[in-house]
Amino acid sequence: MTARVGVVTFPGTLDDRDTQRAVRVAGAEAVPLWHRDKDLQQVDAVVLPGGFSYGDYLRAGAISRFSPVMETIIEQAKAGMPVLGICNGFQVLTESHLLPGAMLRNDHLHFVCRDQKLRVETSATAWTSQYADGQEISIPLKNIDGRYTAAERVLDELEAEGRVVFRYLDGNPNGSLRDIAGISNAAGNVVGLMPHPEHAVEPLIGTGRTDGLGFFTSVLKKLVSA
Amino acid sequence: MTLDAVRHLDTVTHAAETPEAGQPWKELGLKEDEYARIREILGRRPTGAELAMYSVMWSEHCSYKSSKVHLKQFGEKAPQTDALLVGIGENAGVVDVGQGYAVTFKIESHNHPSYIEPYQGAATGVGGIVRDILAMGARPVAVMDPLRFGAADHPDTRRVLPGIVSGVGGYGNCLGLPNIGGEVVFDPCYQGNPLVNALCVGVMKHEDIHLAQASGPGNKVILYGARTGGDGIGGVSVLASETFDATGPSRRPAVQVGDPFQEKLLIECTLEIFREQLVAGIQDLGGAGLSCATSELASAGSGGMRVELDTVPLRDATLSPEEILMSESQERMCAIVEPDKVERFLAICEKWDVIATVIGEVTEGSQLEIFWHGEQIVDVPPRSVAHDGPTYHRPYARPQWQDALQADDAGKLPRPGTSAELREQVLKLVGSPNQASKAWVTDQYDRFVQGNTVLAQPEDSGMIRIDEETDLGVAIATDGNGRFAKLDPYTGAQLALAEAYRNVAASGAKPLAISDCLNFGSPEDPAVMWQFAEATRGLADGCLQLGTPVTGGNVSLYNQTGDVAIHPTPVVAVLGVIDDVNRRTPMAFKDEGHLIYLLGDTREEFGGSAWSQVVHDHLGGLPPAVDLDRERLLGEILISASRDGMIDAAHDLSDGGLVQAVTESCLRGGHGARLVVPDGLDAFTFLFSESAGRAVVAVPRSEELRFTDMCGARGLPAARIGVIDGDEIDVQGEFSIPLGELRAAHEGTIPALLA
Amino acid sequence: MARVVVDVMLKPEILDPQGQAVQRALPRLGFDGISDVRQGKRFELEVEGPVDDAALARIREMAETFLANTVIEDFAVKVES
Amino acid sequence: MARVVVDVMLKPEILDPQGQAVQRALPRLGFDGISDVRQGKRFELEVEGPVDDAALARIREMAETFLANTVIEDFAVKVES
Ligand SMILES: Nc1ncnc2c1ncn2[C@@H]1O[C@H](COP(=O)(O)OP(=O)(O)O)[C@@H](O)[C@H]1O
Ligand SMILES: [Mg+2]
Repeated sequence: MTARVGVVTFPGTLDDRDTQRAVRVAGAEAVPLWHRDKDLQQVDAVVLPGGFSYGDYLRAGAISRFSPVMETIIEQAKAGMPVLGICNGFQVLTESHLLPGAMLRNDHLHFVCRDQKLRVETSATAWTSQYADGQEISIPLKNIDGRYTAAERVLDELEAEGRVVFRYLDGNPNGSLRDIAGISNAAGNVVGLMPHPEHAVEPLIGTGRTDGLGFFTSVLKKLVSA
Repeated sequence: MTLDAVRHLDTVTHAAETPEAGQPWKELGLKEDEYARIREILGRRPTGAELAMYSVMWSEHCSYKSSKVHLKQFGEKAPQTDALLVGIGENAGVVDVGQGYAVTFKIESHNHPSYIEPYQGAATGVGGIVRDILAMGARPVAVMDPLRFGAADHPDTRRVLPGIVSGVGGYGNCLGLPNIGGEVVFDPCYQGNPLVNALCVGVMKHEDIHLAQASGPGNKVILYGARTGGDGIGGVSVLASETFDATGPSRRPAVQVGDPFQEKLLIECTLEIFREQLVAGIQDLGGAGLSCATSELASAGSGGMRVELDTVPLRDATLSPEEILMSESQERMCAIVEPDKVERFLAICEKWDVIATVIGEVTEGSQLEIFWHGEQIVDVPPRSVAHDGPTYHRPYARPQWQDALQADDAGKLPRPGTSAELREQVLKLVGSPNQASKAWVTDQYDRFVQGNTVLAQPEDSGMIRIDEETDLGVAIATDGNGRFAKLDPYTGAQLALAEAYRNVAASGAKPLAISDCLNFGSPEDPAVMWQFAEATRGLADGCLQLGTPVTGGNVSLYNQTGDVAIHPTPVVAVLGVIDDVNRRTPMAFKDEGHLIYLLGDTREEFGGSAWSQVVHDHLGGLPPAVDLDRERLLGEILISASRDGMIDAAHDLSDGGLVQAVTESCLRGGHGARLVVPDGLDAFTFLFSESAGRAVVAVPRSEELRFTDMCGARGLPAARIGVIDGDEIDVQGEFSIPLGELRAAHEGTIPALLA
Repeated sequence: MARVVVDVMLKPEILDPQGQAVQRALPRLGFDGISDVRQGKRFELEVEGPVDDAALARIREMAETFLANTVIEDFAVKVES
Repeated sequence: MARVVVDVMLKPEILDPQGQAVQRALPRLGFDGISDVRQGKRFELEVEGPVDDAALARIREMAETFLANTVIEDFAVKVES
């Protein structure tokens, strides 16, 4: 039986179809989830894809966080279900307090779209087990509200607990504190990051690299072995 | 001017009874004979609402009254082709790209609003063209944005450029449409008239093509999307007042605020409606709003339509009927739906949080009838509004100064005397604002979204995969060169066409069809009208020769400050198809040892060149000669070479000439090049000439023989000019420049200007 | 040092997508009884020297030419007490 | 119908590049003497019914949970006179 990975569509979500494709390329079944449905259709994991849900009006992720589907996802995430938030999905996760901190306008105030080098700081999460600790990867980055911020105390705690999952290399693209590109919750099942692994799963498309595929094969491995 | 709310409602009956009532036709921009013609059509004076409709629909913007006698040639001279499924006249043309797929694309301008409010002007420009594409039944899959600004170092450019760029990005990024290309050009002639052209391309299956027509009496007219507000109402303030002062009221600039989130919902909602085959006809609301949508839908159908204007959802309850008819509120669509499908239609809209309202129905008759609080305020033959607008044969004449301009030969400009000077001019060229890297702009656009982007800026063309199974794809490039067109508008238009064609072919795709945006000054100036006539003639002749029909486009006139018009700026978008995107040809030189070939003939051609601008601030002489048969041959060679794996990089030569192209390919690939000036050419001409019909390619040594044999057999000059090697560009016997130095010059300019 | 606040709001006839999005979300969050929401910008300026009529006139000019685009926005200048 | 205004500003310790960009541009435009600029959001809420303590308490809750993200922002609620 193949693993079922849910991909949520909020109004204004953009990368849902790409994320479904990435899930399929990795060999799992992609299950579309609709923001108004509380029912997660027995999926084994959930991805909150990128985009501008509700236009990013008010704050990125602020309105989506209150959708019916998030009620169940918050509950399930706390119970250990793997959840990945990419870009806008990461913003939804911080607004939902599943992950600490907040996202601010990039320090240079512009939308930035580029191929971004990252270091995978830890393979000890549901979404990074297929990478080596310290492995360097390049995947697309594209956002305007990507500056990660949190209180010093929270940052220290994240570092101490090994919950900084990705760090920007070769230049911080948005002013994120401590070059943080992605973090996890304490249990390691909930991961959020700004760059887009789903855009780096096919050699021909985008940057021509497949460095993002490991996210999806990682969760698949975990689900199959579970 | 405030609206007089208690003003008497001008019904059709009232209009018939008060033939002598004065009307503000002049203030609304109508000419006396146009007003007389409206009275003749109706057999009475128009009501206020009718006058509103005619005045916007008969405006230059909507009726093409100055340009249509010239645009006719695009139909008359159209090349024979099976590729065109829907031609000029619909929201956008549709091209058959094989495997059951059809592609629709169109380019439009949003120049004037973008100067007044750069962010919103550009944003709503993107929004408008996306709805045109959607209305054809297609899923929009990419956008492009050819932009032109005043001098790079002018203080106002700092306001206009960042605003426009973030508007294009803010809207397109939020919609989830990859931006795969465009242009950024600086020239003082665009100082008070920046050009914001926007292109959208969409994909559908043949059977999904939808047309803007209202037929089938009893079918419902559904308005859906955003509520209607009081924004962007051109001349309505005139109508709303009873008295007019001598000078006439000032025209309020028609600036609207876009809501890309609403548009994203509109796209998804509309695509779901298409999937369930719920519409009989559909039209987007753009310029002239409901006036345009209702009259065009009715006119293209059986004619009869009845609309209850009270039912239109409003953002502002105080709007008058005239204002509702003329409002250009964004993010709205109008659909014709069979009665038994209405319920499902509304349910899908509800799912996507899109407001949808039945505002009327198709009727047996042939009149467009609009009611307000039960009273009839419009009763017109829709065709007379939508299609029978005035046509002008405006006088045109070759300007007096044209001869002097052409006589001012750029070939006589002082050329670099030493190798050191040559080197210096190369650096100056690749670092000049027009030739510098545009990454500062394009990095603000999402080029990855939708996961089908094969090539995007700075590649020669943008390429999108449209079928994941077969890897079928399309490529598009847009080009225009106002300097060339100023020197000779006929040739300039053909050079724009040739360049876009060459760009598409360089990436390995076969050019199929074009769309164009014609940006010119005032049609009331005979010199401008001559430029327009020459450019359209050049384009039509060029398309016939290249076999690429014009599928649609847009005209933007009155781009001028005082008496000074912009350079005539025809912008051409060429669409090509590639049956397997795996064999696309990128521009990067990335394999050391591969041979660099220059294809085509290099002549001493510097009129309008980047070199003449950058080094001498000069514009004069004749633009490069055009040979479209040669362009076609070059295209065929580039496509064959890509299909047979004979080349692994290609880059077309255009502004800046060979040295610019080689620099870009080297920087993109991270490798240098050793170049040798071919026999018969001097180094200066070799590096800077802008002869058309040329490209550079990288050929693996193993393929060299096969490649040169092919070129020889087909009669295309191919000169081996060097090899990919090292980390500098070295021109033998002249100079060498490290890539780092080139990169600093090329990439540092725009950020420094805008910092 | 005094603080001057410049509030910039979209003109009433201009669409305010942000305000609308907020308003539409409120009932879902259990907040009723808000019939309209408009969202604008607030600039807090720290002014060196006295905030006299001349200074206020300059700030008004700044708001008019730079902080707001009066084609679509209105602004208000207030001295923070 | 009464209007309640909610002002939302970034906390003082959080970098405000938008405000900084405005401040940096001012001298170029000929406006001197502004030592700091912060940019925030202003929400104008039209409240149905009376704006009594209960209503204000609800609006404060709305600001706290929704209009502002208190990880990074402070807010102030005011009844418009
Ligand atoms: N420069 C042009 N070349 C070819 N067709 C044009 C050109 N300008 C306008 N058209 C065609 O004229 C028709 C009306 O144009 P337009 O008013 O821009 O369309 P829409 O109402 O969809 O915005 C369209 O079919 C358009 O493609
Ligand atoms: Mg249209």
